[in-house]
Amino acid sequence: MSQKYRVGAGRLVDSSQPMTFWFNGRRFTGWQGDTLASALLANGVTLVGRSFKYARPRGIVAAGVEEPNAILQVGVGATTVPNVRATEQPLYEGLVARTTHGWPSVKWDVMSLLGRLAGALMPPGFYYKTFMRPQWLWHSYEKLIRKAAGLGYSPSEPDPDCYDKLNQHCDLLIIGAGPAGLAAALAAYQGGARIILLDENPTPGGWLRCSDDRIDGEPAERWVAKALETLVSAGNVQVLLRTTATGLHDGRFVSAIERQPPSVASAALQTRIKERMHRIRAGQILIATGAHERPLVFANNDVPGCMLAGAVSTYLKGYGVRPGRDLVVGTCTDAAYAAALDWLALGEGSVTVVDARSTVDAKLVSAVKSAGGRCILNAAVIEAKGRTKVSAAVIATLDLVTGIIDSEVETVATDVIATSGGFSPVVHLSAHTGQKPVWRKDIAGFVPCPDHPDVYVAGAAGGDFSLSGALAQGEGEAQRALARSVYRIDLGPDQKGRNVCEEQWPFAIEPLFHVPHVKPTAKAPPQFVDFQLDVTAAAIELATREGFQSVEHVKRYTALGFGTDQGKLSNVNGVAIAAKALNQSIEETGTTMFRPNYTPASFGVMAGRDVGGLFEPKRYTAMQPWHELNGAKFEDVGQWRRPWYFPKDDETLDQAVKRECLAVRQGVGILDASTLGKIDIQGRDARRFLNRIYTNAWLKLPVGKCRYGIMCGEDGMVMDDGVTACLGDQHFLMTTTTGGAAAVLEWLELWHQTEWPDLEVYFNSVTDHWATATLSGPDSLALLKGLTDIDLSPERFQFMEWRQGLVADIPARVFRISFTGELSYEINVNANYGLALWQRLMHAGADFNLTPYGTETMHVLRAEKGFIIVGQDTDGSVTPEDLGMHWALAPRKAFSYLGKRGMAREDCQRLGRKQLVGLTASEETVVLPEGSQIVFSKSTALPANMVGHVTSSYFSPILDRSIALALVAGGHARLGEEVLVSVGKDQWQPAKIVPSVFYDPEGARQHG
Amino acid sequence: MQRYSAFSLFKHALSHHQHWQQAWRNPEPKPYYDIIIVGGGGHGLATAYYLAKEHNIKRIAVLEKGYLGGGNTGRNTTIVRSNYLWDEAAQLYEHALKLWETLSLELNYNVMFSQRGVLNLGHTLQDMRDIERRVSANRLNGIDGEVLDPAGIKKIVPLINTSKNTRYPILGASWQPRGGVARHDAVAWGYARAADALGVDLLQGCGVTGFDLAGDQVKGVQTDRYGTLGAGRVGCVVAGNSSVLAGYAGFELPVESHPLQALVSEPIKPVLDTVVMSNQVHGYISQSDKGDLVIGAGIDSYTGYGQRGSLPVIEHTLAAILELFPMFSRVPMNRQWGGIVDTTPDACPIIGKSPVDNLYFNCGWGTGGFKATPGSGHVFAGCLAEQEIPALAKPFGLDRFYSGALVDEHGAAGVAH
Amino acid sequence: MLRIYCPICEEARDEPEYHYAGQAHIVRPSDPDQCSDQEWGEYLYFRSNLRGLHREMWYHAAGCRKFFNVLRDTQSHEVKASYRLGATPPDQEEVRL
Amino acid sequence: MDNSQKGGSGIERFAQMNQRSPVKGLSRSPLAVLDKITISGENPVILEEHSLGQLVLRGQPTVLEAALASLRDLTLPVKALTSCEQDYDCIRWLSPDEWLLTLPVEEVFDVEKALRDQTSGHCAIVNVSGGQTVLSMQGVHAIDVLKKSTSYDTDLRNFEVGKVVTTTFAQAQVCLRRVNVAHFELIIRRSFANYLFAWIQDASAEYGFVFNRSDSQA
Repeated sequence: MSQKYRVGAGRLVDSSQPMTFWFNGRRFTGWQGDTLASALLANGVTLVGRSFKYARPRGIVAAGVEEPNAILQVGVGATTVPNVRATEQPLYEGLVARTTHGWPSVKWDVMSLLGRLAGALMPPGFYYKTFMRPQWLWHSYEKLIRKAAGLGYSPSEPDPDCYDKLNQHCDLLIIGAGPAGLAAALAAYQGGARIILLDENPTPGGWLRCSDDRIDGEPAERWVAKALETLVSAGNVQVLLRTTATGLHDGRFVSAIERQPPSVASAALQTRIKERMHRIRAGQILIATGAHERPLVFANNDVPGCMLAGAVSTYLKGYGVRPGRDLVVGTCTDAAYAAALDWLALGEGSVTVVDARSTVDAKLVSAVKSAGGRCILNAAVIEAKGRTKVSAAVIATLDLVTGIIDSEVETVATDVIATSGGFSPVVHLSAHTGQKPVWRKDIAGFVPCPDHPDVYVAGAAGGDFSLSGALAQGEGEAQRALARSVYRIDLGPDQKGRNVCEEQWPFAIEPLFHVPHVKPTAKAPPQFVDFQLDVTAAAIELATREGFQSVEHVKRYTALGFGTDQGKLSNVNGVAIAAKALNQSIEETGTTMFRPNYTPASFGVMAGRDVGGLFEPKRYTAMQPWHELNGAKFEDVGQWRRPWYFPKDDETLDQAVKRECLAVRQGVGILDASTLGKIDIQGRDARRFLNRIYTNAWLKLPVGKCRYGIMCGEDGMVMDDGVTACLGDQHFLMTTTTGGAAAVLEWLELWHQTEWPDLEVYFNSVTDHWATATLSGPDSLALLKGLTDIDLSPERFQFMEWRQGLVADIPARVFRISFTGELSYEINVNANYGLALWQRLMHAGADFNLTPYGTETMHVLRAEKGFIIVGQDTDGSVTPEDLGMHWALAPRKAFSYLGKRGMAREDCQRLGRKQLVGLTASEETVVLPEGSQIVFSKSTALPANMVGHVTSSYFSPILDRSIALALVAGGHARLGEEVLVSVGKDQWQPAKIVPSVFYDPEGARQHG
Repeated sequence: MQRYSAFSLFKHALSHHQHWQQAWRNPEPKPYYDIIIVGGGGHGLATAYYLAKEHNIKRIAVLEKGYLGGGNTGRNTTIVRSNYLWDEAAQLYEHALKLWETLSLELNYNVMFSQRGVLNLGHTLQDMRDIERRVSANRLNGIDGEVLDPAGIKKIVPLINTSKNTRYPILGASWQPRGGVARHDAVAWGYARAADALGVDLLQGCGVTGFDLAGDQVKGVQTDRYGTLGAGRVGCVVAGNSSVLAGYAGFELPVESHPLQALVSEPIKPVLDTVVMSNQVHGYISQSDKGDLVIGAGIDSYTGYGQRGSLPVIEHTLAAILELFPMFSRVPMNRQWGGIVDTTPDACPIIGKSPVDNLYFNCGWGTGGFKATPGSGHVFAGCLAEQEIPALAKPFGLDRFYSGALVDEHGAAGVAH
Repeated sequence: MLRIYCPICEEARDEPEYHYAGQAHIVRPSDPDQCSDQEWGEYLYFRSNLRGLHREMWYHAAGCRKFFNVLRDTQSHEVKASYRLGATPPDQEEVRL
Repeated sequence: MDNSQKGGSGIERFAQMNQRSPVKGLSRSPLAVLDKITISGENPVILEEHSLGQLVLRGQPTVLEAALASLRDLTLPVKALTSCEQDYDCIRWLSPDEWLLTLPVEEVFDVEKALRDQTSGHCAIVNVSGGQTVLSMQGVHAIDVLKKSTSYDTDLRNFEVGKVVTTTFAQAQVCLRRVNVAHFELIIRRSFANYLFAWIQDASAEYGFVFNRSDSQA
C-alpha cells in the first residue's frame, strides 16, 4: 500500500530503507526512522483507538510522549507489549500493532452507541450514585464494568527478554539534549566533571530537530551534530539516547530507562537486553526537559484529525508526512503559525489560521497570507465536525478578555484541526520529591519551584521558550551547578551567550484554556480536557459545583490526569477550568502532585535481574554437591536451602522421615548443621558480655564446656537461642538459629557499641567458615571412634563439652551437644573440608548404616525431646517462663540481663498466660495439624474461647504415636487435662495435656 | 440530603447535570463544638458520622489540614479483609467488615465494596503453619477462611506461577472470600456527605497548631485558619501525624511514622479477579475496575513524613510480583506514591484515652487502616461519646504498652497490610 | 533513596547498605529492676517520632558494621549530618528533645 | 596440628587450631563449579584465588601494628578504605578496628599464632579462610559488570588502585579492592558463591566474559 500522505523526505526518516509493518491485520510500509505514529499517518490511518468511557473514535494528537490516544498493542505472543504509545515506538521491520478497543472493530464499535446514548447518564462520579441497590448485585454490575476495563493485553507467557540495570555516578546530570541541555553539556565538560547527558529521543536536538532556526549562521541541525560529536569524543561525557529520566528521588538519585533500538532488541536471545535502567547518583542535576504544547479545549476536539500544531510541524518536517489535505489552525500563540506555513509550503490544500488574539505580530499574518493562507483574528474554533474524521471546523468570533463568543458562526471544511494553547514546561521531575511547581502568569504555565534544593533548570523547562534563552541558560546553569563541586568551569564574561541565534518564532501568548461554545458548557458538545479518560470541561465544572473544590478532589472525582499520559496535555487546562469555576486564581488552585514515573517503565526493567533464579540469593553449605547427588529434597529456611529429607527410591516424606528417625534413635544418623549461625567472640570481657545478653549465668563456664542460652529482647520475649561453647578463657563460639544469625550479630554489636563500649570484646561471624556435620545416635561413638584421635570415652569427653582433634584426617572441633536427645557429636571443620568430611563420614559410616537426615527428621526428634524451635514454638509473644525454662534464668545475676525487666511486667506475670506443654491426641494415629487452635470445652457459639494452639506436631516413629507441642493458657498447671483441638469446621480432636518431653525424659540417652 | 439513585441520574441528565447539590457544605465554624475530630480522612469522617447518627451528638466538627480523604485514605491499595490472628484484632476487623457489607446503602453512596476474595500466600513450611494457625483461629472467631493448596489457588488465579522451580515456590494460601477491595475516595466522600447531612461541620484547609489545655484537660483546638475552637472532647485521627499532635499536647506515643509505598500499572484488560498477598516475597496485588494492577510495597525502614519512599523498595516489590506473575514483565508501571503510616510495636492500633483528659487518640493502624475504616470510626465514636470505652476498643488502649499486654499481630503471624 | 554519609568509612553510600536503627540517644535505664512498668514501657516503646529534624541511629550493615548517628529532616528526608556514637551532635540547638 | 591448646585441659585464653588437613587434596573451594570452564585469551576473565588464606584482625591499631610489621612486613592501613600489599600478602581496612589479611593458605596458622604471641592488649584474630573466597575480575568490561552489580562508584577518580570497600553486590555483600585499573578483587561469602557466580555470569553475558578457576589447590 502506498504512503499517500507522505509528501517529502523528512529529516528524521530514511526513504531508502522501507519497512513493512502490520496494523489491525493490514500490511503497510513505512521508513527507517519513522515512529509507528508517523508511519500510520503516512498511510492515512487516522483512527487509532476508542476512548475509555464513551468509546469515541480517537486519532493521533501528538508526536511525542504526551500522546493520549494512540495507545496500541505491539507484537504478539510472549513478546507482545501492551499500551505502547505509537508516537514513541520506533518502526521496525515486521512490527505488528493493533488497537485494543472496539467491537467488532475499532471502526464499528457497538460500545460507542452506548456511549452516545447513555453518555449523558455518565457524568463524573456517576458510579458513586447508583448500582447501590441491592447491595449484593454490585458484584454483577462490577463484572460488566470490568469488561470495559483496561487498554492493552498482558502477555500470558513469561518474558523471554532480559532487563539490565547500571549504577551510575556523575558530577552533573543533564536531563534533555535539546538546545539547553546541549549548551549545558558543552560548557560543563570542559571543567573535567563527569557528565551524563540523556534524552528520550533517538537523536539529540529536541525541538531543534524540526525547526528552521539557525545558530551562529548555520542551521541548528548542524550545531546539534557538532555538539554531539564534541561531547561523545570528550571522554568525560556519557550521552544516553533513547533514555528517559522517569523519576527523581531523594538524595539526587535519578532513575532513567534506556530502550534498546529495535535492531538490537531482536538480536540473539542470550544477551537480549530489552531495556536498561540507569540508576544515577548525581552531584547536581540540570533539568532541560523542554515543554509540551497544550491543545485548545473546544467542542468535539477529540475527533480524529484534531492535533497539536507542533505535532503537525513535526510530522511535516521530521517525517515528511502531511496528515490531511486541508488545515485549520486554532491558536492563541505565535508558535502555531509554523504549522500553517509548513503546510502552505507544500502547495496543495487550504490553510486557515484562527487566532483568538486581537493583536498579532503583523509579520506572521502577512506570511500566512502571502503564502496563500487565511488568517482570522479575534476568533476561535469552537467545534469540530465529523465522527471518525474531522470534516469541518466551526469558527466564531471571540472576545478573549470577556470570554464572550459571537453566536454567528462560520463553518470551514477541513480534515485537520491543529491547535496550540500554549506550552507547559515539563516540570514533572522537579516535583517528584515534593517541591511544588509555581504558576507563571506571563507564560501561562507552571515552572519548577525556584528554590528547589536539588535541581537547576534551563530553557523551556523553566519557562524560557527562546533559543537564545535556552543556550544561555544551559551554559549559565551548568556553571552554577558545577560551582558547588570541585569541577568548576569559568566561561568568562565574553563567552557567555556567545551564540548568535536566528529564531523564527519568538514566544508570545494570550492564554485561552477553554474555548467557549455558543451553548453553555453543560449543554455544548463535549469539550475534552483529558482525552484518554473522557474528562470534559463540563465534568470539571460539575465537580466543582458538587463541592469538589481542591484541585486534588477535582482530579480524583473526574479522573483528570489519571491516564497513562498522567495529564501531560490536560493538567494546565484542567486546573485553569477548575480555577475559573471556583472563581479563584490558578496560583490559588495549584497543581496536582507529580509522581514517578514520568513515562511508564516496564515491570521487567524495574525488577532488573532479580527475577527467576536470581530473585533472591540461595545460600548453600559446603556439602551441597553431596546432597544434590543423593536426591535430597530441600526446604527454604531464610535464604538457605537445607536438605528437608533424603528419600530412598520413591519414598514419601513420611516414609523417609520414619526411616531417618529410627536410624538416629537406633543406630546413627548424620545432619548437615552448617547453616546454624556461628559467632566467634573474643576478649577479656566476653563472659561479662554473654552474662548480660543471655538470661542465664556465664561468668564461671569452664574452658572446654558448652552451655545452652536463651536471648530475649528488652520486652522479655524469646528472640533466639543456641549453644555457646567456651573455647578459651576469653574465647567463645556462639551458635544462633539459622534464620537469626545476622540479626543476632547486629544485636550484639548494638549493645556493645551503644551501651557497653567499655567491655573488651569482639564479635566475628564465622557461620560460613565452619561446616558442621552432626553424628547422632547410639552408634555415633563407635563410628567416630575409628576416625579420630580425640579420646571419646564418655568420662573424658562428657556431654556439653568440646574437644579438638583430627576427624577423618581433618582438623576439627567436636561438640558433644545434642538436639535429638541421642548421643551426638557436632563436628566442625573449616568449610573447605566440609564436603570431604561428609564424604569420609559417609564412607566410614557404611558399616553402621549411617543415615543422612534432613530438617524434618531433626524437627521430629527434637519435638520428641520437647526442644523448642524459636519462631515455630515461639512467636515473639513468649517468655522463657512461658516455655517452662525457669532453669535458664538467672535472676540473681548482678547485672539486670536483657529481657529480665521486660518479663517482669504485669502482663508477663499474670496467671493464664499461654505456656508450652505437650499434647497427645486421643487417637494415636492422628497427627494434629500444626497451627490448630485449642479450646477447653466445646461450644457452638462463635467466637469460641480459644486457649492456645498447636505449635509443632508429628508422628513419632520411636513412640509409634503422634505427639505435639502446644501453647495453652495456664498449661503448666493443667497437665493431664483434656482439651479439644479444632481440625476443621465443627471438627474436633480430643487431646490430653502432657509434659513437653515425650522421649527419654531423664535425658539418659544423650549422656551416653 | 439529595438522594442518589439511577433515577436521580436520569433526571439530572435531562437538565445536563446542572442542578446537582453540593455533596457537602463549606460551613463557617462555630466557636464551640461538643466534639472536634482532628483529621478528615476515612476514619475521622466515619467517627463523625457515627457520633451524629448513633450517639446523637449535635455539635461536631471535623478539622482537615488539606482536603477530605487526601491522606492515607486516598493513597492505599484499598484491600479489605478481617482474617487477623489474635481474637482482639480479628473481632475489630470483622466488625469493620460487617459494616463494609452494608456501607453503600447506609451512606447512599456506592463505595464499590467488591468482595472478590483475598489470598495470603505461603511459601515456606513456617508460612503454612502460620496460615493454618490463622485460619483455624478465624474459623473459631466466626470469620470465613480456608486453607488452599497450590491447585486450589490456581483455580482462583489461573495466571499465578505455582511451579515448584521458583525461588520460593507457593505451598498454599489462606483464602478469605468475603475480603476484597473498595473505592477509597468514595469511602471518604460517602462518609463526608452523610456526616454533613447530619449537621457535622467539615472544615477543610484547617490545620491544627496546638491544643488549649487547662490543667490536664483539653478545652479547645488551635487552628491556623479559624483561631481557637472550643471543644468538649477532641478525637485525633491523623494517622502518620499522630506523634506531632501528641507533641502539641505534651506527650509521646509508641508510634513511628514510616513511608509506605504503592504503585499502579497502566490499565490492562482484566487478568486478576482477586487480591493476592505474599509476605515472603513482599508484595500484594489486585486489579482495579479500570484495569490498573494496584500493587503494594513493603514499608520503608526509616521514619518519614514526606509521603514518598525509596526506589529500591519499589524495585524489590516488582521483582516479587514477577516471581508470582512472570508474564507481567512487559506491563508498564504507571505511577508510584507513598503514604505515611503510623506503626506501633505490635502492629495494632491505639484507640482510646490519652494522658490528657478529654483528648482521645485513634491511631497506629499502620498498614491496616483502610480496611478498618467503618469499624474504626464506629468504635471510636463510642469512645468519644460514652463514659465507658467500648469492649472492642478496650484491648487497644495505651496502657498495654506499660503492662505488656500487646496484641502482637506481626510477631505472631507476620501478616502485614 | 537516601544517600547517607558514614562517618566511619568517610563516604556517602546508598541506603540499602544500612539498616535503620531507630531514634538515637535512647539510654537504657541504669537500674532496670527499679523501673516501674510505666517507665520501662516508655523506654521500650515511646518515641518522639519527630516531623522535622530527627536524630536517629543507622547501622552500616554492608560496610563497616558500625552504628552511628544521623541528623535527618523527616519531612524533606534530607540527611543533614552524620556523627559517630559518643560524638557531640551537630546543630544541637536546632534539635528539639 | 597444634595440640598445645586442647580445649578443657587448661586455662588458655584462646583456642587455636591448625585447620589445614595433613592430607592433600581434600580442600574444595566454594566455586569448584568453575572447574570445567576454560579461559578465552582476549576476553575479560574471572578467577578464584583458592590458594589464599584469610585472617580477620580486630583491635586498636596500636595493638596490632608492630606485630604485623615485624611478621609480614606490612603497614597496617589505618586510613579508612585503604589497603597495603606486599608480595602475596594484602591487608585491607574493614573498619577502624577490623582488617582482613590474606596470605598463602599454608601460612595462616603460623601467622595466627605469632600474632597472638606478639600482641598484648585487647585484640582478636579469626581464621575465616573457609568462609569466604577471593575472586579476581579483569578486563575492559570488568567495571561494567561492577556497575550492574554494586551501587558503589567504581570510577577511577573515586575508587583508585588499592582502595578497598565493603559494599553491596547484587543482593549479597562484597569486599571489593581495585588491584589495577582494569583488575578488581572481590571477596565474597562462601554460602553466596553459587548465587553470585550465577549473577556475574548473567550480568557479564553482554560482554562475553569467560570464567575460569586457577589450578592451584590448597
